[in-house]
Amino acid sequence: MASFPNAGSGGIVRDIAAVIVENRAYLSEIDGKIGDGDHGVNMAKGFGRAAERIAPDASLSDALSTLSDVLMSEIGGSMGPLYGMFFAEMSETVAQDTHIDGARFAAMLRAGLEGIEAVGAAKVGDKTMIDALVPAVEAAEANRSDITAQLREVASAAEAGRDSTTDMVAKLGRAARLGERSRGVPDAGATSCALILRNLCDGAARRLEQG
Amino acid sequence: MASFPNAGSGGIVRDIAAVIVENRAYLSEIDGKIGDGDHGVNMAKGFGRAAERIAPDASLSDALSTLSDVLMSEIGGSMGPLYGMFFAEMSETVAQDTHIDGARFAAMLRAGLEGIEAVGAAKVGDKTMIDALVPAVEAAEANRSDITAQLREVASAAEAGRDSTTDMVAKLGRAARLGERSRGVPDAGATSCALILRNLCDGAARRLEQG
Amino acid sequence: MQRFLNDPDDIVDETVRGFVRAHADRVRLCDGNARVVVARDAPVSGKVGIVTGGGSGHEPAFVGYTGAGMVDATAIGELFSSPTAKSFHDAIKAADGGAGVVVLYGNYAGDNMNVKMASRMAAKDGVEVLTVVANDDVSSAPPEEREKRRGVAGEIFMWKIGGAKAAEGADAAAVRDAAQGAIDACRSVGVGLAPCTLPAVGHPNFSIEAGTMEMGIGHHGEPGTSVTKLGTADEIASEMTRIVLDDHDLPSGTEVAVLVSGLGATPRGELYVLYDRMARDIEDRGLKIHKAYVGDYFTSLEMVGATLTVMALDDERKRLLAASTDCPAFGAA
Amino acid sequence: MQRFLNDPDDIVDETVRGFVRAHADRVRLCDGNARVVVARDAPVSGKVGIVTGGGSGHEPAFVGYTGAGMVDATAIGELFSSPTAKSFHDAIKAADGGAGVVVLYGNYAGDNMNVKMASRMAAKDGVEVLTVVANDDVSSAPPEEREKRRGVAGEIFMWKIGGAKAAEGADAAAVRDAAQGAIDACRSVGVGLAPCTLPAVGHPNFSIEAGTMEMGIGHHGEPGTSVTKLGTADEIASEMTRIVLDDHDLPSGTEVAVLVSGLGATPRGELYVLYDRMARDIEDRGLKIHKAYVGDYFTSLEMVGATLTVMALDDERKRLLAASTDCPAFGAA
Ligand SMILES: Nc1ncnc2c1ncn2[C@@H]1O[C@H](COP(=O)(O)OP(=O)(O)O)[C@@H](O)[C@H]1O
Ligand SMILES: Nc1ncnc2c1ncn2[C@@H]1O[C@H](COP(=O)(O)OP(=O)(O)O)[C@@H](O)[C@H]1O
Ligand SMILES: [Mg+2]
Ligand SMILES: [Mg+2]
Ligand SMILES: [Mg+2]
Ligand SMILES: [Mg+2]
Repeated sequence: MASFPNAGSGGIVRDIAAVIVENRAYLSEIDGKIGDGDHGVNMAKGFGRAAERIAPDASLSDALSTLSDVLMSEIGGSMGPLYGMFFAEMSETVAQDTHIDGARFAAMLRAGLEGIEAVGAAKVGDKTMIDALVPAVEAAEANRSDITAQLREVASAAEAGRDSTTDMVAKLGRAARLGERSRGVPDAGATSCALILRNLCDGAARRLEQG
Repeated sequence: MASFPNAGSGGIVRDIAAVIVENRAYLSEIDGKIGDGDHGVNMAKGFGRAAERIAPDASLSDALSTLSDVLMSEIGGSMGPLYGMFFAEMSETVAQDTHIDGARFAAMLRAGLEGIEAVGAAKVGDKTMIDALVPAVEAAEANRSDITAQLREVASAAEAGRDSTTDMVAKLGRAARLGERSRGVPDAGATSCALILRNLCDGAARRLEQG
Repeated sequence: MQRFLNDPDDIVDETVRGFVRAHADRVRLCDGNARVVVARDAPVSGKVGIVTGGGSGHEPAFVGYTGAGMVDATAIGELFSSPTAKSFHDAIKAADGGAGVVVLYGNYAGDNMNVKMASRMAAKDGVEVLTVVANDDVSSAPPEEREKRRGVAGEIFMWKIGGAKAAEGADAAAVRDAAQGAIDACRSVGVGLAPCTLPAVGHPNFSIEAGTMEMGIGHHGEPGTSVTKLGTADEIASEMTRIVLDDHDLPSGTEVAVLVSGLGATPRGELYVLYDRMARDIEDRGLKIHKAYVGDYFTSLEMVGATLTVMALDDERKRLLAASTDCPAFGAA
Repeated sequence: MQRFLNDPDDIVDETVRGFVRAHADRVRLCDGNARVVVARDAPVSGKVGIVTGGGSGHEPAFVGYTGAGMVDATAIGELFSSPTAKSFHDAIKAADGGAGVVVLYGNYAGDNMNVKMASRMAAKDGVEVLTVVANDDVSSAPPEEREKRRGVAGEIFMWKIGGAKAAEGADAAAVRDAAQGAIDACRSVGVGLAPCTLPAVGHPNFSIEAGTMEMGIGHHGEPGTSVTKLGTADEIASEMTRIVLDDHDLPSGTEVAVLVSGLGATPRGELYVLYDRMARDIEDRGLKIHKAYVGDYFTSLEMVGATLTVMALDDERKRLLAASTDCPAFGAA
C-alpha cells in the first residue's frame, strides 16, 4: 500500500506556512468583512514563526509539534488553541509512525478534529473552520484504502466545505451578531483551513512511495 | 457744528452687532488660516448676546457699556478684555455728552485705543487689530473739525489699516509662531475692527444733525 | 495612517515594555514571559490571586488595572486578540499566593478557550483556579442568552470588587462570588461613531457612514444592533441609558455606580456632555448615583464612541468599591 | 463631524455641568458663576488658595485638576479660549481662605489679560493675588525669549507642586516660589499628526498632510517649528526627547519626573510605545527617572499627537509630588 514517510516530511509544514504567509492580506480582508480583520495577521505571525524553527530535515510529526507549540504559546486568540490543538493531536497521532498510509492519514485528521472539538464548541453549519474540516475528515475516512484518491478528495472536500460557508449565517464568534449581514462572505477560518489541507495533501502526494 | 445725539443712538451698536454676527464664518475662516479659527465664533457670541440686551431706545454710551459688560464677563479669550476695554472706555468718555461732535468722536476713539493698550501690548505692525485702530484714531484726530469727513476718513483708514495687515508677518498671538507663513492673510482682529469702525461711522453719519 | 508606529508586529511588546518601565513602582514583568504583567507585591502569601487578561488595544485595559487592591497578574494578547493559554497560565502562577486564583475575564471565544486550557495546566500544578466570565454587554445577545453576551467595561467593576474582596482576605469561593455578583449587577452598552484601524491591517476594520452611528457596537468593532442617523449627544445618551436600564430593570431607589468610557478618540469633554444627560435619565428612573467614573477607562484603539456601564450596588459592593487601590489606571496617580 | 454634540454653543456649559455632576464628591460649581469649578473643601481657612483657568477642550485639564491638594478653583473658558476676567475673579474669591491666592496659569495672550484684570479686581476686594505663568513649551520661542513661550502640560506639575506646597501651610510667596520653581524646571514639546475640529467651526482648524507630522505644535494647533515626513514612533520619541533635553541642559544624575500626554485621539498603547523610547533616551543622557505619568492628561479635543514634559526634581519637589492629591484627573479614582 502507498504511503509517505514521516521522517523528512517536515517540509510540508513549511510549505503550508509559506502559503498562509502569502495569504495574510486576503485572510484578514475576509475576516474584516464580518469579523475583526486580523485572521491573516494572526495566522501569518504564528505560521511564519514556526517555519523558521522547523529544521530542514524535520519529520512531519516534529514539524506539526513545533507549529502547535508556537500557536499555543505565542499566538493566542482563537487560532492559538484551535489550530494549536489541531496540530498537536495530529502530531501525536503519527509520532510513532515511520510511514503514513491512508488509514493513518485519516486517523491523523480525525484526531486533529477532536482536538479542536475539545476546546471549541462549533458545529457544522456555524460558519467556522469546522465547515471545511469535517467534510475533509469524512472524505479521508471514506478513502482510507487509496491514499492517492484520498489526498485529492480531502483537499477538494475542504474547499467545497469552505465554499459552503459563503451562504451561511454565522452562529459563533465575532461574526455571529451580524445575523443575515454575515451571509455572502466565506468564513476566514474555513478559508485558512482549506488552504492548510490543500497544501498538506499536495505535499503528501508529492512524497508518496509505493510500499 | 454738526454732531449726532448720544440718546437714542444705541441702535448703532445693534447694527454693528448684526454685521459681526453676519461675518461669523468669515472671521473664523481667516483666523483659522493663521490662528485657531474661533475669532468669528467668539465675536458673534458676544456681540449677538449684547444686541439682545440693548434697549431699543438706549443711548450710544449705554449700548457701548452693555456690549463691554457682555464681552468682559461672558466672552473671555483675548477679545473679551481687548474689545471689552475698548468699548468701556468709549462709553465712559461720552457718557456725559448729549451730543457727540468731531472732537468728542476723536476723544472717544482715542480713549478706546488707550483701553486696549492698558491690557494688550501690541504695536502697529504686529498684525493685530491695532493696525486697523491706530490709523483710524489718527484720522479722527486729524478731522476733528469736520465730522462728516471725519466719519468717512476713519472708516477708510480702518479698512486701509486692515488691508495693510495682509502683508505683515505676525509678531503677537497665536499667529506669531508662523513667521513668514503668516503673510498673505489679513489679521482677523483687524478685520473685525474695521467692520466695527465702518459701521460705527456709517451709523453716526446717518444720525448727524446740524448744530 | 497617522499613528505612532514602529514595526506593527512589535506594538504589543513595545507597549508592555513602556508600560512596565513607566509604572515600575507598581508593576513588573513576569519572569520568562514578556506578555504577563504582575503587581509589584504579588503573589501575596495567603491572599487569593486575581488574574485577568485580554487582547491589546484597549489601554488602559487590561494591563492598567494591575496593582495593589485590584489585579495581581494580567495576561496580554495581540491587538484585539486573546492572550495565549501559556500567558494565562503564567499569570496564574505569578498571582498564586497559595490560597487559589480567580481568573476574571471577558466572554470572547479565544479567551474562553485559552483560560480553559490554562486552568487545566494550573490544575496539574495543584493550583485551584476559579473563573468568572464577564457578560455585561446587553447588545450582544438577548437577556435569555446572557451566556452569549460579551464582556466590556463592566469588567473594571468586576476587577475592582473581586480585587478588593481578595485584599480583605476572603477565600477563593467568596472572591469568585463577589466578582460574579458584581458582573451580574452590571449592564453596558457601546455606541460607535467612527472605526479604528489595526496597524498591521492598515485600513479601518469596519465602516460607519458619516452622519450615522452604530448602537450596540462591540469593543473590537463587532457590529451593533442598529445603524441609525447620528443623533444629538442628548439623544444618544438617552438611548444608551434606556437600553441599559430596560435590560437591567432595577427597583426604584437602587444605588448604582456609573462608568462612562470613551473608546479612544472621543474628546473627554464630550464624555461629560453624555454623562450630564445620562445621569439625569438614570435619576429620572428612580435610581441613585452613588459614584461616577468618566474617562478613557476601556478603549478600542482610536475608535470614536463611548460606552455606558451601570452597576447596581449593595452595602458590600459600596465598601469594596471604596477600598483603596493603586494601579496605574485607577487610583493614586 | 462624527461627534457627541448638541448645540455647539452649549458644549462648555454641558461639559462643566456633567463634570460637576460626576465628581460632586470632590468639586462643586461656584455660586453665581457656572464657569468656575471649586474644590469641595475650598476655601480652606488660613490656606493659600490655588487658582487656575484656561480654555475648554483640553479635558481633563484644566477642570480635572480641581480638588484637595491641588487646585482650589478653576476658571473655565470657551473651547480654546481664555476664561473671562470675571471668572478668574470669581475663582480667586472662591479660593481665598484669607491667606492670599496664587493664580497658576498658562502663557497665552487672553489668559494674561484676563488674569491681570481679575487680579486688579481682587486687589480692590483686598485679596492678595500672586501669579505664576507657565512657559514650558520649548518650541514656541527661543530660550532667550522664554517669556514668550506657551504653557502646556508642564502646568500639571506646576499645579501639583504649588497645590501641595499650599496644602503644607506655606505662605503665598512660598507657594508662588515653589510653583515658579516647578515650571522653571519643566520643558515640554508637542507633536501633531492630525488636527482637531472646533464644533462651532465645523472643519479642522489646521491641516497636516497625510504622511507628515508637525513638530513643536501647540495645544490649540498653533503651528510648530517644522513639518516633516512622519517618522517611526522611535524616531519621533527620540526627536522629542532631544528637543526637550537640549533646551533643558540638566547636569548628569539629575532626577526627573516625566509626563507623556496624548492630545486626544492617540491610542493609549502608542503613548507607552513612545515612552519606552523616551525613557531610554532620557536615561542615556545620564538622567534618572523618578516618576512617570503616561496618559491623556492634557488634550486638544481629538487631535492626534502627544506631548513630552520633563521636570527636574530636587528634594522638595519630590516630596510635594508624592503628597496625596484627590482631584478627578489625578489621584484616587
Ligand atoms: N468555537 C470555534 N470553533 C471553531 N472555529 C472557530 C470558533 N470560533 C471562531 N472560529 C473560527 O475563527 C475564525 C476567526 O479567527 P481569527 O480572526 O484569527 O480570531 P478572532 O475571531 O479572535 O479575531 C473564524 O473565521 C472561525 O472560523
Ligand atoms: N495683544 C494684543 N493686542 C491687540 N490685539 C491682539 C492682541 N493679541 C491678539 N490680538 C488680536 O486677536 C485676534 C484673535 O482673536 P481671537 O481669535 O478671538 O482670540 P484667540 O487668539 O484667543 O483665539 C488677532 O487676530 C489679533 O488681531
Ligand atoms: Mg479575527
Ligand atoms: Mg482665535
Ligand atoms: Mg481578533
Ligand atoms: Mg481662541
